[in-house]
Amino acid sequence: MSLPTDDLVSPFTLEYTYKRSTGPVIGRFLAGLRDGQLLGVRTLTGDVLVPPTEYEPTTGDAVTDEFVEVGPEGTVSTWTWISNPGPKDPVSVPFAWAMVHLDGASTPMLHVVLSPEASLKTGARVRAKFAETRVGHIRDLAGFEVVT
Amino acid sequence: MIPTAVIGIGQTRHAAKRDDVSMPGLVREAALRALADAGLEFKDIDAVVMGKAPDMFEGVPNPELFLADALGAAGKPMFRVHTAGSVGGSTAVVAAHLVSSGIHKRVLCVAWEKQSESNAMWALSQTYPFQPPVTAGAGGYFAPVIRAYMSRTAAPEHVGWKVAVKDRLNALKNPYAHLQLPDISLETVKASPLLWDPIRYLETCPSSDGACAMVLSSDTAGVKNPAWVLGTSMRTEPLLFAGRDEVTPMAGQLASKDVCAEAGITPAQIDCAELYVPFSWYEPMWLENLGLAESGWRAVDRGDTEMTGKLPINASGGVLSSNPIGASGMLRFAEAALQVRGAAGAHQLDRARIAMGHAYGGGSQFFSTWLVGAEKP
Amino acid sequence: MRSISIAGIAQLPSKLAEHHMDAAELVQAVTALALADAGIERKQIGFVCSGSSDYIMGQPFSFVMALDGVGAWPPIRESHVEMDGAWALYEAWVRLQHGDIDTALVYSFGKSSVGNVDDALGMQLDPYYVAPLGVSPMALAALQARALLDARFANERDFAQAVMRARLAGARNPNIPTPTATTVDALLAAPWVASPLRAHDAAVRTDGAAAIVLRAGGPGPKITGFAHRIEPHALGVRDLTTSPSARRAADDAGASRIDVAEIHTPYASQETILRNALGLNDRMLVNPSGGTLVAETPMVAGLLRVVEATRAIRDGAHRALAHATSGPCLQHNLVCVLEST
Amino acid sequence: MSAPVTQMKAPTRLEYLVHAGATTTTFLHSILKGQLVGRRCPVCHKVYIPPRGACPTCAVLCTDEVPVSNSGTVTTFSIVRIPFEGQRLTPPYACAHIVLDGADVPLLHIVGGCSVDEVRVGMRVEAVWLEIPQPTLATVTWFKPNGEPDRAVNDRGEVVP
Repeated sequence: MSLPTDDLVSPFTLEYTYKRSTGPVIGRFLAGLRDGQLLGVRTLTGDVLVPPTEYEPTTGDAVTDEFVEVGPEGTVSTWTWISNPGPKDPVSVPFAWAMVHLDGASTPMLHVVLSPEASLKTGARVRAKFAETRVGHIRDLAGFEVVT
Repeated sequence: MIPTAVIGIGQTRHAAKRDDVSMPGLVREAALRALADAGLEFKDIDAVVMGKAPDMFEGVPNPELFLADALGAAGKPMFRVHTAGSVGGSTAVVAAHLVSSGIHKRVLCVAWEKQSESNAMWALSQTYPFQPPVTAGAGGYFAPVIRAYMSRTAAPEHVGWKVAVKDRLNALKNPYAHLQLPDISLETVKASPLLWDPIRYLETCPSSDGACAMVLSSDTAGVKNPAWVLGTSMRTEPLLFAGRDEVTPMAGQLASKDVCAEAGITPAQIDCAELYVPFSWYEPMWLENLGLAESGWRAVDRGDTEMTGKLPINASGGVLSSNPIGASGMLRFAEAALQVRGAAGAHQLDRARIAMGHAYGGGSQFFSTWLVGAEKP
Repeated sequence: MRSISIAGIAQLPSKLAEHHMDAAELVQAVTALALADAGIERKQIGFVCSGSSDYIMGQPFSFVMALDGVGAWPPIRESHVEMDGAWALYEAWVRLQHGDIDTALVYSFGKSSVGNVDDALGMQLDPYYVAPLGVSPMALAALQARALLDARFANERDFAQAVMRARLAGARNPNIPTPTATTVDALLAAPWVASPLRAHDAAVRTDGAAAIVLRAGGPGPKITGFAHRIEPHALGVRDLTTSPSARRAADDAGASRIDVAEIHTPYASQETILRNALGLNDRMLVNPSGGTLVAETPMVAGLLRVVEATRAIRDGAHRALAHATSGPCLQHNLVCVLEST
Repeated sequence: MSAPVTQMKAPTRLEYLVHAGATTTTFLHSILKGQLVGRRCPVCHKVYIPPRGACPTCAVLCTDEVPVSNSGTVTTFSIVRIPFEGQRLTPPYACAHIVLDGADVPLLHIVGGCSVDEVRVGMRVEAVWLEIPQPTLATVTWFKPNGEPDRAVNDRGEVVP
């Protein structure tokens, strides 16, 4: 048996644009974002889930059909600073990921914070910043900015 | 082993594009129907088992993680099975074992596919570097095997057309079925274009969005008509090897032998079956492979497999009428259970005391089967 | 429950890159070693179950070609989970409870060198609200780590010490790439990548394979408890500083009086959470192999913890715990408890 | 209320760097030299082409290299008449199982150089090579009829010797 000294190597790209149907609840939230509005959904026990799902994540129970406007301000419950953004990151300058507890919501949501590192701390108050072009996508919310 | 029964069954309406629901919405549609059928809620379920075919169909790896919440699985054991096209059946088998082993009392199993999120042919025809190029597509893989069956048994070509017509007429009695083709006939099948010679367009399955769910339990108190699991099997052989008989793979034969041995019956005692038939010719082929007929094509030709025949096959309309790939196997298992429960609605058969559910996948190499019965074993 | 023993174990050395062997060759090699360790012939095996991931290998149906390494002829009783091999072991253990089969072969394989594991794992996240943001698993772990700091359950020195312990133990493990020697202060001097986490807080990703042979009755470490639980995927409804699913799995598996634990920690910060949830303390030996911080092969890491726990028992421990995790921020946790016989 | 949102696009892109591995690399190097080289299983003695790292029925490494012929026999086939996403050829074309002389498993490949209606079970064909070989099985562009008399094929798809 002759063993080659070097294996052949080839790049392989797995690339596709999936088309996701959103259903009534996700679709409603994304339409809200497009229209500059942050929506939660009320659960049977009275909580407000943000972002909303068709079910209560801890039990699988259905939620009510009551949508509640939340924010646009909220509180950072935890965060991380990304000093060297990579190609998959949503912004190319240093930024933070944070869980933001919007006013009126019972649960925090994940998004980016576009403010200097020094202004970030757990408990910081932030305000939603919407993207200029909006199409009905989670990135219609550009992120949050620290309110001073 | 603890006697285990199907006590709840649910499925979605199957369609080429279920663009009215999200992926969580799709699996919940089936799961909530299964729970309602069982008279249960998520809180009554001890564990959830999920099956689906390749994650590349929807572009979400390990989807049990994000779908746990939608299925009330938080705080519970959640399991993901993937055995190619047989996965829907395998998922039900794993769920049955979780109950029959005594580990859990009530298990929810769910299988699904939302093919409209992408394109199955794209996902299946990705050519990995250094591998021989995929040149034939899904039907192109199976068409040569069908040709080999036809030449081996001298089966006339109208046998395939008959299966295509029968399953589509059966589907008209199934409100969940994707294809509803009231005008189908031998003539229209014959006149439909050849895709992969000898397979004609109307002899192939559609591509569907859909889900199926079942509740399996050892606790049948208050359940009017449980479908008892009499035997299960999962059998595998390699994809390609010297001397392999792809027309009647030994793994398929053993999958039938296994369940009959476990149930203590002969294939002749099976009243009806839901077989995984994505191309019409696979009905006669599987009939022989599973030991359900001496000559598969003659059984079809005599009308034995029609709803009024002596061994009705795919009264639901089968994979030829609905094919959400990952769910297709579980649909076979669930439809078999519906028959023995007497709960199949307009496609209910007259006598259905013992039914077989069957699924296969890969290059006819992964098989899963079960037998369900109306009587407690 | 039927008593099930670990009859044989094997791993291939975890390497930064294994380019020469394809999946079938990895599987052939590792299963042959496990069978030899058990003294069981291939044809005697009653059930086979495996774990792998198409997205890790970059190939749909990657487990189908790998099956060539098993010798599935005459046809075998077989199943596969698109999960870490630890869950394949669980399915095999469930299957053996039936009594008709007495032996099972379980294997898993993975190659992190083929693609970008973080990119693939990032696609696991909620496909509507989270994955489209492009967040990496490390950033999510960092959110969890920050929550730990804020709750004063840990500090950054704890993270560095976890890395140090892993490297010191890993230096004695011949089956992994030799870890770089360092000091806690040197680790703390490194820059944050996703604050408060540093590059070295993430597991070193490797290629490899592992296999286990199970047998009903017989000699070898006995599985006395086996359980797993999942948590909500939605991070917003979880308390990230604890792991109720790991705790529940440990309770269900009867994880008490443990001498040695092999735990799966994708990030150094998660060791604190798992030690608490699994009831581990300083009297116990944790990760004598070095653990996943020094070598983590995707889809193999969890099964390999059971292999390592078995080694610990063979080396004299009485009761050992093996743990596997999956999903963002320790969403899904599995615990297997072994006891010497 | 403004227009509802019912759909979102989710572009995905993952990059991989695939190594052929030792077994396939050896095979592709032989193609560069214009030769098809399979491997024999030391247990069942079957010859596999393309070579497999492990014999699928015996689970042992196949180490013996065995050159196989450029000619073979069609054991079964299909005519692809449907266009589909990711396809490389324009339908109709014949996709066949071809057992090369000296090998024991069929190779899935294209039969060209004749009308699709001429393709039949038992037909003798030979490999048509690109002028400048590439390290890929696609260097054999297709198989064309070689004019030899048909061979008998049994109903297991094996060429009767």
